[in-house]
Amino acid sequence: MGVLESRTQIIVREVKMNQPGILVFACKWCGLIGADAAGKKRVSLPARFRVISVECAALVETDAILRALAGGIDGVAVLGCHIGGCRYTNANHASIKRFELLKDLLDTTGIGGKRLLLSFGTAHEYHQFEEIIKNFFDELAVLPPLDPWLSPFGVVS
Amino acid sequence: MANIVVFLCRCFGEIDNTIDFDLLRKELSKDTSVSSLSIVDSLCLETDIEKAAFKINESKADRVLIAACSILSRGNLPVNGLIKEGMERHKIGLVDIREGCAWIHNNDSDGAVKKAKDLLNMGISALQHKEKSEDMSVTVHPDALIIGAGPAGLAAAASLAKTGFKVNILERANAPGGMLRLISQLYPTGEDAANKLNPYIDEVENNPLITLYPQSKIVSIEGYVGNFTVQFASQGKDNSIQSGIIIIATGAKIFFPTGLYRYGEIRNVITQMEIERQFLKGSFDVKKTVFIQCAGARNEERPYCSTICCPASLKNAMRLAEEDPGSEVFILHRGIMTPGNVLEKYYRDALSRGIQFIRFEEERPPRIMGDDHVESVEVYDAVNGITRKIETDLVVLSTPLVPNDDNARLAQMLGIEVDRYGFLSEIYPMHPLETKMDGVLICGSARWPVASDQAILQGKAAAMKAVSYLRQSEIAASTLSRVPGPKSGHARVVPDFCTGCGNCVAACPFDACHLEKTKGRYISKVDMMRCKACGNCVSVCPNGSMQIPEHNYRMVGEMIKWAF
Amino acid sequence: MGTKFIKTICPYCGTGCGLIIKVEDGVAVATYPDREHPVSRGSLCVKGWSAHEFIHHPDRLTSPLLRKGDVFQEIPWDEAIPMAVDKLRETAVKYGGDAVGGLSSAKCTNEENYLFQKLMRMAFKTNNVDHCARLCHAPTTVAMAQTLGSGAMTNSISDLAGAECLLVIGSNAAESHPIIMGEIYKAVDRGATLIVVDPRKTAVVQNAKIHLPINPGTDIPLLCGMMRHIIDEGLYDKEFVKARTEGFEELNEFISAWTVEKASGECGINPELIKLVAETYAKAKESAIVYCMGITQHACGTANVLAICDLAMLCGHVGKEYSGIYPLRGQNNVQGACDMGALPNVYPGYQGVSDPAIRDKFQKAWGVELSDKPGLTVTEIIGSAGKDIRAVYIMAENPALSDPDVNHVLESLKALDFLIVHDIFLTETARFAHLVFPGSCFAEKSGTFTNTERRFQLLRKAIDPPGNAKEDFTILCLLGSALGLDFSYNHPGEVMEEIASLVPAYGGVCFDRLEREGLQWPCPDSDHSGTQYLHKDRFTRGRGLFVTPEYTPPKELPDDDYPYYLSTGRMFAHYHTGTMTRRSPFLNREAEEAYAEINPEDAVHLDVKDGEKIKITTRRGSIITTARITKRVSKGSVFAPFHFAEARANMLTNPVLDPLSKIPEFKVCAADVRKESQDD
Amino acid sequence: MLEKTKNIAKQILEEKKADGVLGLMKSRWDIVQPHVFEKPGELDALVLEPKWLLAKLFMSILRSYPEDYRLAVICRGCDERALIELTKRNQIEKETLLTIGIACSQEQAAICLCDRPYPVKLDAGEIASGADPFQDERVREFLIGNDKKRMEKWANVLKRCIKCYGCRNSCPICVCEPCKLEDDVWVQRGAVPAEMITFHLIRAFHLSDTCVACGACQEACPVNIPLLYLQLSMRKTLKEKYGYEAGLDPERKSPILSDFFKEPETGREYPEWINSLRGKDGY
Repeated sequence: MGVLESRTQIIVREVKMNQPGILVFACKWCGLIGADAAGKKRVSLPARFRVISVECAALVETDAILRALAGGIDGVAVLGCHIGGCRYTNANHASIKRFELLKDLLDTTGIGGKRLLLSFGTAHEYHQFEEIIKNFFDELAVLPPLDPWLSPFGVVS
Repeated sequence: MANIVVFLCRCFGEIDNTIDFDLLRKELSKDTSVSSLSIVDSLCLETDIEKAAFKINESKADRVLIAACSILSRGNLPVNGLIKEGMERHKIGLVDIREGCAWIHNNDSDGAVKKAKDLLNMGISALQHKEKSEDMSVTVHPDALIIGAGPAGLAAAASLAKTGFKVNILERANAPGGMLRLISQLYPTGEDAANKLNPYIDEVENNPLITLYPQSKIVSIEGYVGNFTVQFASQGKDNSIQSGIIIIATGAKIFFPTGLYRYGEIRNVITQMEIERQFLKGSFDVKKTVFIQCAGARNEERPYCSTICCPASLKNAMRLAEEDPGSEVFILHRGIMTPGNVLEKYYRDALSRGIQFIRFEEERPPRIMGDDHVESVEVYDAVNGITRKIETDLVVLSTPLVPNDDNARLAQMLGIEVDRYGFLSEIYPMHPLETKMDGVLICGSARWPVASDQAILQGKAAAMKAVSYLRQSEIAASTLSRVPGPKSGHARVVPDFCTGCGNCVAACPFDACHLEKTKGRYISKVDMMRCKACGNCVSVCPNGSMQIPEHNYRMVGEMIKWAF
Repeated sequence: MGTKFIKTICPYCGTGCGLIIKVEDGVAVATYPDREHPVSRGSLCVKGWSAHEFIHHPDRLTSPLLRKGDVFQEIPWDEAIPMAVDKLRETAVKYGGDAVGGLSSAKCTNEENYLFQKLMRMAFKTNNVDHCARLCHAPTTVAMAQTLGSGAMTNSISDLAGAECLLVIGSNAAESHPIIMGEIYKAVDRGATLIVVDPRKTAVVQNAKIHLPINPGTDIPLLCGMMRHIIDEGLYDKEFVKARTEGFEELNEFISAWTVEKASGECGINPELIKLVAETYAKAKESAIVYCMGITQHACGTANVLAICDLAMLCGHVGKEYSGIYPLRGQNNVQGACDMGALPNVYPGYQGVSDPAIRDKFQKAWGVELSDKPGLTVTEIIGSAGKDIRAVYIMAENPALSDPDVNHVLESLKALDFLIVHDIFLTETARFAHLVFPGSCFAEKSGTFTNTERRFQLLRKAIDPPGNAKEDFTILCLLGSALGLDFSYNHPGEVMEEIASLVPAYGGVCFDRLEREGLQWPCPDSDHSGTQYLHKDRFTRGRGLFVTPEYTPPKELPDDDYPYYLSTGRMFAHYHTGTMTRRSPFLNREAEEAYAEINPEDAVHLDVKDGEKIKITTRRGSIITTARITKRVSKGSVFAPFHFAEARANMLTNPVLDPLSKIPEFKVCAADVRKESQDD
Repeated sequence: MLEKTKNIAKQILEEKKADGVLGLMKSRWDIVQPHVFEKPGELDALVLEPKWLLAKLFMSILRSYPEDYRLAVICRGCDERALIELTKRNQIEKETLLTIGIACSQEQAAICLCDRPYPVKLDAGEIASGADPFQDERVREFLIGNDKKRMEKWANVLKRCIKCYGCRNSCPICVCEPCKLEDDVWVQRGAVPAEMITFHLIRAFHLSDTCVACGACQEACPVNIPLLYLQLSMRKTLKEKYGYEAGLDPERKSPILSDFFKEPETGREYPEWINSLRGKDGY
């Protein structure tokens, strides 16, 4: 099973279109509300982003973010509540700290911390959500492709 | 192989022009885990849900995926509806193809369809791995415990007793009444404090439901909402009581401004509390009195406003003026704080009574002149920009209330928090009087300096919140949600995998995790009554032995895999 | 409390890395790398790291087993040994000594191999002793002996790090010799050019500067094309050729036929690229050629190796530091097994059996008369089983999985009158045995291994064999004595002394020295510090001999019925027949099920999704396995690892042999691939 | 230094402060290898070179020994830091941890790019000044400069990975069983090179706040991947933002586990309005 899954992933990766793809982890109490509001307002956004709703940004594992990048997804956005505005008493603080450290790691390797967008408490209005997503698409568009890290076939032949 | 029923909601054709449902049907029909797929006009009406439920039973499906509008608009209706029909929450998946897809990509149909397909795949794969958390419930001990027999505590006790619950009160002093016993009259009514206090004291003494433990000191507090066990010593005897909830009404402490304005150095520089005592003793004659506000408050060390000092000074100033119409009373202040219509009128009365108000600045505080006793006060009048010398024979300092010294200890025992000044703090947002621990309520000056009427009000309010716990015979952990709707689950440890590193313990905002040593190694245990399923423990767990079944890592992995 | 750390040698590949086994109360609980080891220097591959895992596996044989019908029955040693002796004697008497065959093992120590071949040769006067080297590097031994005079890696592993150009042919070192790969990367980091010749896009290829994805089995055209270009451009080392080699004219003449264009036509590589590679190799100050099964496991395996030797000699890239020819040996002691004469045609130290003088020497030393007729090879022994061969003694080998056309092998094994298998697990082969000896694994015995760079290394005993199992050394001694031979050795060290006395090249090797450090032969006397690289001033055979490599295309090429190239090989987590690795939980987790790699385009054409079952069929048989869709294999090719007993890749492989070295053609055969319906 | 260490170890064994001392032993064949010295007599064979990290062995020995067995260990700075991290993670009982701290030489520090080549509890040897990794040429190549180039540079070394798990196996901090790297949800199984982003970065990040920069991973890597460099900038950040260094203070938990009130972060702007919420001064 394991091998099967991971392989399908490679296939998925290969049919990927050139426009960057974004995975959004939206906290139910901020990001998701923003996303929903954007929907209600029928603002038009590029289609290549997917939202996974979570109870709290604290539930987003850094490993999941890396897994997403490894799966050929160009950028990951984590939308949570304000510092102090967390519905789970500061649960989001630790996650902010983690993700910013992860940005460091991504910068170290040249993948670029830019691929991880953190927005805490600023996405709970439709226009904020719209703005964040659109800007993120633009930012990713100019980043070098992740390919050297995905399919290691960089040889003359 | 899973057997999933999928419903695609067209929202009455609302999103047809963006999303090609036949294409979706074709795509999904390849998926072997989908047993049946139906495209419906709507899912949010009673009848739709009944139909859906029937279809599910008919096809013996073990999971159902709904693709409709977002959970925040009407998506929750079919979900809750099906739950009512007897389906388990973790077996229902909801995919938002309206707000989250059709409406925001109406100019890119292809993209939208691709997205819808991916979202559905994500939903299906996630659904297959979704699990259900364990739950637990405690039988609620019907007694209430109140710590502190001040106005807040007494009021809470009285109203709880009125609703028929047994109440135990722990009081540090040897008699109930708290700070109110030190005060002669109350602002703005001027009625005797005793009149206000006595009915409560009578209630405590005579109501068989209420037991007061004077001179008590708390040793330990254990347990959680529904069943706390409190060890304490009262009048030298060790004692232990159980209770369903705990109301903290420990009040605050009076601040003695030693060193400020030469207090304690020369005669006739006293505090509000001392003048109150004087009044209790009887009147005394002073010709000229100067009140100085914010003595030790609204400064570097104590940036907060104690809120009760200004009205108190007004009260006492007017009383002096009444008792001796010839006397002069000055109030030196940094802005009089009298919020609300009643207190503002109180202030205007004082003005009309000839009380003189002089505003000074923090940087240039009044100076007390005189050798062994006060002769005059020198103050820079910030309004008129002149320095004035006021002859006086009494200076009264308005000092703030400060937190009790043992607040921290108490908070630690209860697993709640204190704010940056040391007052007990409630949780943000929108949960007045409630603390991080369910079933632990705070009221009165323990949470913030308040006047007696406010304290009493909060006491009663706390009592009502307490009742909402106590009237249940059992409390299920899953109901103790801090957010709208039920808890999303509980964290679960796989004991064999847990390395006992303690990350979860350090990260949990609700102190729900703790380590237990078994066979020489530590293993994390989750206290479900405290766990709020925020997931912090999950994401700091180095090897995934901590999981929230409703949102486990396999689910996440699958969703990521199918995202594009 | 007894925690001991025992330094020993890794039981897997020929690199011979240093392990430290952590033993607690007689149980091997962990493996750590040995920081002091000259080859591995504190690193290990995944197999080394989990080398301890199979040692205490419940499947270990703990007592001699006797076949009773279809079931095995435990018997004590004092029954097992006599029974073995009687049966073997009986056969020898009835059909003559040459009716007895013995398969020695590249997994066993030098001492054991020496004793094994000595036993066969003394007790039965037969040279029917061989081992799995036949299936990996037989061509190497033959060809290099012919051209250079010594069939072993010319230089040391550490030399690779210094090379300027590395030509890796038919080796997926990154998966099968990872630690050696590390040395290659060191060279790359110093700016060396890594050129890889391999039909597959292996892990090595992914790190190469230049990749030549030749058509399977067309190494000779490529090499010849290169040589032609080098000669044409006058890039070859004229002094070297003149001073140290012979036969250049013949070669030149032969090569002249191989224009780069012709070569290109055969191997499917752009002529320009061939030229580029040729120049890079020739011009570099030091160039190394690393090769492995991709070269040898062909019906023209010997010729392949000859071509490589020719190329190296032509450019003078042999007989000096940082250059040379690096055949990567598969088994941890395959070098040693060959050195110790576990071969049908030579005594220890490659001393020919048919040479009277040498035979005389050994007859004197062993005090018996010896046969002068070269014996049968592995494939021949198995092939003629039940006919000329009636009884076989297999020590720690698993032909039922490792040999080509397995179906036929199984038939042969069944046909034997008597089969003794001596192993640590009840292998696929042992299931056919009449008598099974429970042997000891690497951690349970002392002795010496010789790694691929000719380095004698000391194996230290860490724990005792399980149950009634005995050290292989002891078993052989018991057997030998029971056969009336003077096998009264108390310790492997004594055997090594005997070896040293009989083989000049190992004269200086003894346990005392090895305790300190490994020794690379030749090491003629106790003062000699070992040889880092061979052929320094003169080749072992005197002058290096250019031998013309005759090109014969793979015997079986894709056609209409069998349109795909099938190639077999290894993957990083498993080792050969998986006897050990598949019983090591950690390694098995990496790859639990058999699989075959196919190209995405073919997958589309076959409508196979990843992870679905496919059926691979050749003229020999068919297996059902799981499809892995990957660009690693090129369109029209299939790759199947041969570790998996449930889907034996060697049921498919072509048993056609290389005329000289008798190695089967594992690497190329024609196959048909079909999607297998999920329901079965 | 060696003599002093020997004496301390002897003392420990004689005074029964510990049942064994873990250190390096030189056999009569001049072979150096780890060894548990249980009799004072054995200690003549004790040596301190080469640098051989013992924390991992120490752990594994403790795990398999009865709880009351007290094992002392001769350790360098990095070893000690690792052991302290392990006590913080409840793998070793703080009380029973008994170390003999020895200092590393200047040269050793330079080789390891170690900024703290000595233990907090130093028993033998002179404190040598540490090296600043960020001054090292190779480090700068990998950490500083054009992203795109660096991305390829890293990819080129990481794709050499042969998935030997040596980095994990040799890491003194890695104690999880099972490990996420073995789980096919996170890292694809059965193929080399290992998935780069997941295998290497997940590993790196799991150690972000615990890595003591001992370099064991790097030393164990057969294909010379500079794994230590992955950690450097994260360590730097933790030091700058929270003044936190792994393995120094047994009492202090990693700051990335706690909220901004317990572990404020220097240089972070907090919205003014959260002052009205609970918190400490400075918010």
